Amino acid sequence: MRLTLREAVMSFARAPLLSALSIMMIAFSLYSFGLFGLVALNFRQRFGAVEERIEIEAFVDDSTNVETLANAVSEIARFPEVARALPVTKDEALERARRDMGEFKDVFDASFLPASIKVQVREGFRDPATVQRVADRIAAYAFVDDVRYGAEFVERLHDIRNVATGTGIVLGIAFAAVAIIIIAATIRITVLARAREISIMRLVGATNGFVRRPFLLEGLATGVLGGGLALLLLWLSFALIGRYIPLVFLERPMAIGGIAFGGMIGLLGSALSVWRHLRRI
Amino acid sequence: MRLTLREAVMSFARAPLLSALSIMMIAFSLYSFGLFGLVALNFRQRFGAVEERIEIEAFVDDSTNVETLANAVSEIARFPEVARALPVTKDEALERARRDMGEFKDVFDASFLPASIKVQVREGFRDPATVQRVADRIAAYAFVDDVRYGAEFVERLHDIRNVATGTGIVLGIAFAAVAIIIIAATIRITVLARAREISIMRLVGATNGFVRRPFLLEGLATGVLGGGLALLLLWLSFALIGRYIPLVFLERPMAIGGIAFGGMIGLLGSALSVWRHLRRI
Amino acid sequence: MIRFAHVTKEYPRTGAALKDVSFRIAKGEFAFLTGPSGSGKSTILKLIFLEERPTAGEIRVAGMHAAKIRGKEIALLRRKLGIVFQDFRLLEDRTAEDNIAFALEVTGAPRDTIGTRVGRLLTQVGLASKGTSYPKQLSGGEQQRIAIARALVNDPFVLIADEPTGNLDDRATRGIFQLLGDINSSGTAVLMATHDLELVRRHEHRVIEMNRGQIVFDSTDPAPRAAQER
Amino acid sequence: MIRFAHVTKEYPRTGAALKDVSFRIAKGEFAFLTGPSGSGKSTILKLIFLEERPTAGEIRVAGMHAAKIRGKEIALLRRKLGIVFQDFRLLEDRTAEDNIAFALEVTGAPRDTIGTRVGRLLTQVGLASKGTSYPKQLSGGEQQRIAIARALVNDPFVLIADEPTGNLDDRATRGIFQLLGDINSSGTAVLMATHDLELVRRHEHRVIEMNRGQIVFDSTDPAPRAAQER
Ligand SMILES: Nc1ncnc2c1ncn2[C@@H]1O[C@H](COP(=O)(O)OP(=O)(O)OP(=O)(O)O)[C@@H](O)[C@H]1O
Ligand SMILES: Nc1ncnc2c1ncn2[C@@H]1O[C@H](COP(=O)(O)OP(=O)(O)OP(=O)(O)O)[C@@H](O)[C@H]1O
Ligand SMILES: [Mg+2]
Ligand SMILES: [Mg+2]
Repeated sequence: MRLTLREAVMSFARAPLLSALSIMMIAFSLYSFGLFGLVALNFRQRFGAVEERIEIEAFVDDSTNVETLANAVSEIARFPEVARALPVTKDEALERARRDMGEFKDVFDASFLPASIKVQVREGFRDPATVQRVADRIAAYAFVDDVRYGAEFVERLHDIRNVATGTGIVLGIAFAAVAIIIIAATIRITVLARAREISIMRLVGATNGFVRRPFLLEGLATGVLGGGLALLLLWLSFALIGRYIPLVFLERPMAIGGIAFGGMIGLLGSALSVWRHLRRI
Repeated sequence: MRLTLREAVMSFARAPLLSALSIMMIAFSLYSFGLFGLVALNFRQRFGAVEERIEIEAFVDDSTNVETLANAVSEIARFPEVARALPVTKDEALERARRDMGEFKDVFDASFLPASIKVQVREGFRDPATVQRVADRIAAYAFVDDVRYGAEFVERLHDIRNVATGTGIVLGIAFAAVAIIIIAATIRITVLARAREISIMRLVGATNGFVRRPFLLEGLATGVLGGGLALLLLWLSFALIGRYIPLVFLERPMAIGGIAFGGMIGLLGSALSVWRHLRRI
Repeated sequence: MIRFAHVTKEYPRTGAALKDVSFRIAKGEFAFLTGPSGSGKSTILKLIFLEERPTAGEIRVAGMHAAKIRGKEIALLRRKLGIVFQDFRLLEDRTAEDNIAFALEVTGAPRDTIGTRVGRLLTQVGLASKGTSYPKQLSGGEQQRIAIARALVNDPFVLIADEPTGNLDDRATRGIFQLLGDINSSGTAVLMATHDLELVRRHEHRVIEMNRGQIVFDSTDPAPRAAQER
Repeated sequence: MIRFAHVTKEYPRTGAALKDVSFRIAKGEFAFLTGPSGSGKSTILKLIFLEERPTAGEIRVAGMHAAKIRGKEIALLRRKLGIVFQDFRLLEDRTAEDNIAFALEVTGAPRDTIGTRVGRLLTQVGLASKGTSYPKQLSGGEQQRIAIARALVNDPFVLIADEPTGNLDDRATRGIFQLLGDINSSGTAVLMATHDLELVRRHEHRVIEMNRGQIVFDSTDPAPRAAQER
């Protein structure tokens, strides 16, 4: 073990450029990937806030009595798709309209604004079809005159979410694939650069395990360092942009996971390259 | 020249992995850079459309006669900061209000909506201070009751634009720097991998120029291929995402410029690495 | 110790480097392998330490069938051999000392004994003062002697030496030869490929002479073309 | 042709490899450079073809001052020299033919003459059939002969050969020596470092003997330690 460690450290020292390149490569790949992930994370957050506004409004006949209304509201609130249901009285409706419409506030009076029920849809049920179904169910109440929920808005949001998720998955996979290819190629070059050394080691009686171990350790170290560097760069980018736009950063488990992922990539890349190389000769 | 070409092709053939890695590296770096540029480009486009909505609305006293109004409008239209100025009569205002407010359309009548002048601000003058100044100048007309222009909206847009431009410049420079470092390191490794070969060549009488030329040609080719690959990847990403979100792609000169930039990076990277190497030995 | 039976080796493109070669080296024997350039001497040695595999025929080394041996066993076999390569094959990025020590480290030898053994061998090949030099900083003959020291540091059962004195002057050659003689009399078999007919003549050891991939003379067997291993 | 005046060469760390060495090789002369391993023979040769620079003293080669020569001139000088390196230094990723041809290509020789010259030299070193082999596919002696062919392909003014027969059997050595003799009689100076005292004795050429970085014997000058270049 001492020997393995010494060999690994020595090979860093002997080929600092190659080692540095490997680290940079892993860092750059993970950074690109992480930057992308950060954008996705923040996008999801913002998007979640927008989605919460998906709301069905059921306008209630003027003649409905208060008790019927209250019963209906608590019934609707128990629908599995519904997060919250709130009654809005005529007065509240007027107040809201005045607040929203500023310059025209004097022209309204309470008489012509109907009471309504506001229904918020639970997360996971915000696709157009489900919202439509809930709206239809609410419209079936006899005292409900009209139901509105911005069908276009819901559809649009749903579209965007689909597109964003799709793009995210595709780009994420692409970035990860490119990162792995690049890292594997880099490590393969380190191995090739030492091909002569490896063959000599074997000729003087080193087992494959003995030859491989320092490479694996070096790969792991390279990966961890690369992951750490990527995280640092990511944090710097975050701090820089975050000065202007409020952003959330990766949570600690994710950050640690990223470094671990770097280490794993480094280890796997080394293992694969060395294994392939040793098998051939 | 024939000899140089042959040597360059041979060195591709002899070290396909190194050459492939260099190409991939350049492609990946330029791709990251290009992807970022594409996002920036599309953002600017969209943003431009939003910014066009910066508009000052001057509400006009009911007693103003039509001629005075027309004169004022054409005077305002000649302000250097102003793109367009349009009078809006009481009837038009009513029509618009009705269209905008849907469900409440019956409550309006022409009597309480004032006539106004709509003023669009020219591009380049859409910062809060300038818009404020223009608005003040318009408010100075005796017959203007009130001027509105959504100060908050203007400021917010201005902020976003500043942040986006800043982030863009910072990230762009960072990406370009990392790309250049990585490419230089990769090429340096190709040179080092051939250090023995280069020293032998020199010992049997090759001039530095002779040694250098195939490297430069190879660097150029690597860069151009890398640039081409990056463009291809970028176009694929564009096509994939563009299926859902309408996007604009790089214009032809930019695309060609990108490939040329790749070639230049490859050439420069090679030149630097070989030059440094030849100077040391 | 070493046994070749009807061994043929064909390299891709260049054709047969060895044709139907049979011989046997006993425990503790000392044999010279001679013959013109390109006659197949190095090929025989490479087959023994398994850098190459035979196209046909059977090779046994220290009781192992070369055709069947795999993975870790190859490493274990090589540790019992001491090999001096024609082109030295020193590790460029280690000092002379570390090159010699490496052959001990792979066997898992205890760290404290390594230093003294390496020091002793450096002295024996006359390079005690060059231990911390890198191969590039050594003259041709000095590199060759480090390669010899590395082959001997393990106390091998068999020493395989490919042209180990090609870059040495007469005095150094005599010194190295003395060393090989000592090691041989302590029981190690030695198989040494050489062009130095002077050296061969001076010593009363077995001589195997190659030509064009075949054994044309073997001092212990007057009829070398008749197969010995039927 | 070659002139050393009070040349000293110190390598970093290892100290002086040459101490106050002075000698002169005339146009068309043939000289052996002998001496024990590590005595500084290769160092002298490396100074001549400018792989190393002297620590002190003056070196002139073909009329050029080694201390002043720069960039392109170095390449031009080397093209007039034929160099056989002790460790061959063949380009690993070119065939034997291409290695030899390369020495002509760098001079800008016309393409159609290159092929025939390379073919003739391959035949002269006895490797006509190995032209398309890569260095790794050649035996030690074959590689050495390719290195010799490369040094000769240029019709050099001076041939610098470092141990060019270390991996060759007697017959091949005689063949190569014949070749060097031919080239020498057509006016090329030859300086050859060798351990092969047999070879030195057989030929009536000048002998310069080194020991510990100094010239201890020069057959054309009975008092070598007295400086010749005052
Ligand atoms: N890897 C290889 N691929 C193809 N041919 C090879 C290879 N190695 C050796 N040869 C050929 O096999 C023949 C025998 O080579 P070998 O190295 O055994 O000769 P040798 O007796 O050691 O010669 P020398 O005294 O010159 O070292 C030579 O003709 C050589 O060209
Ligand atoms: N690059 C170097 N750095 C440090 N020391 C060196 C270097 N090259 C040679 N030496 C030392 O200089 C001395 C002379 O070396 P040189 O190669 O000239 O010997 P040589 O006469 O050619 O020996 P051989 O016959 O063994 O080839 C040796 O002791 C060697 O260790
Ligand atoms: Mg051989
Ligand atoms: Mg030497």
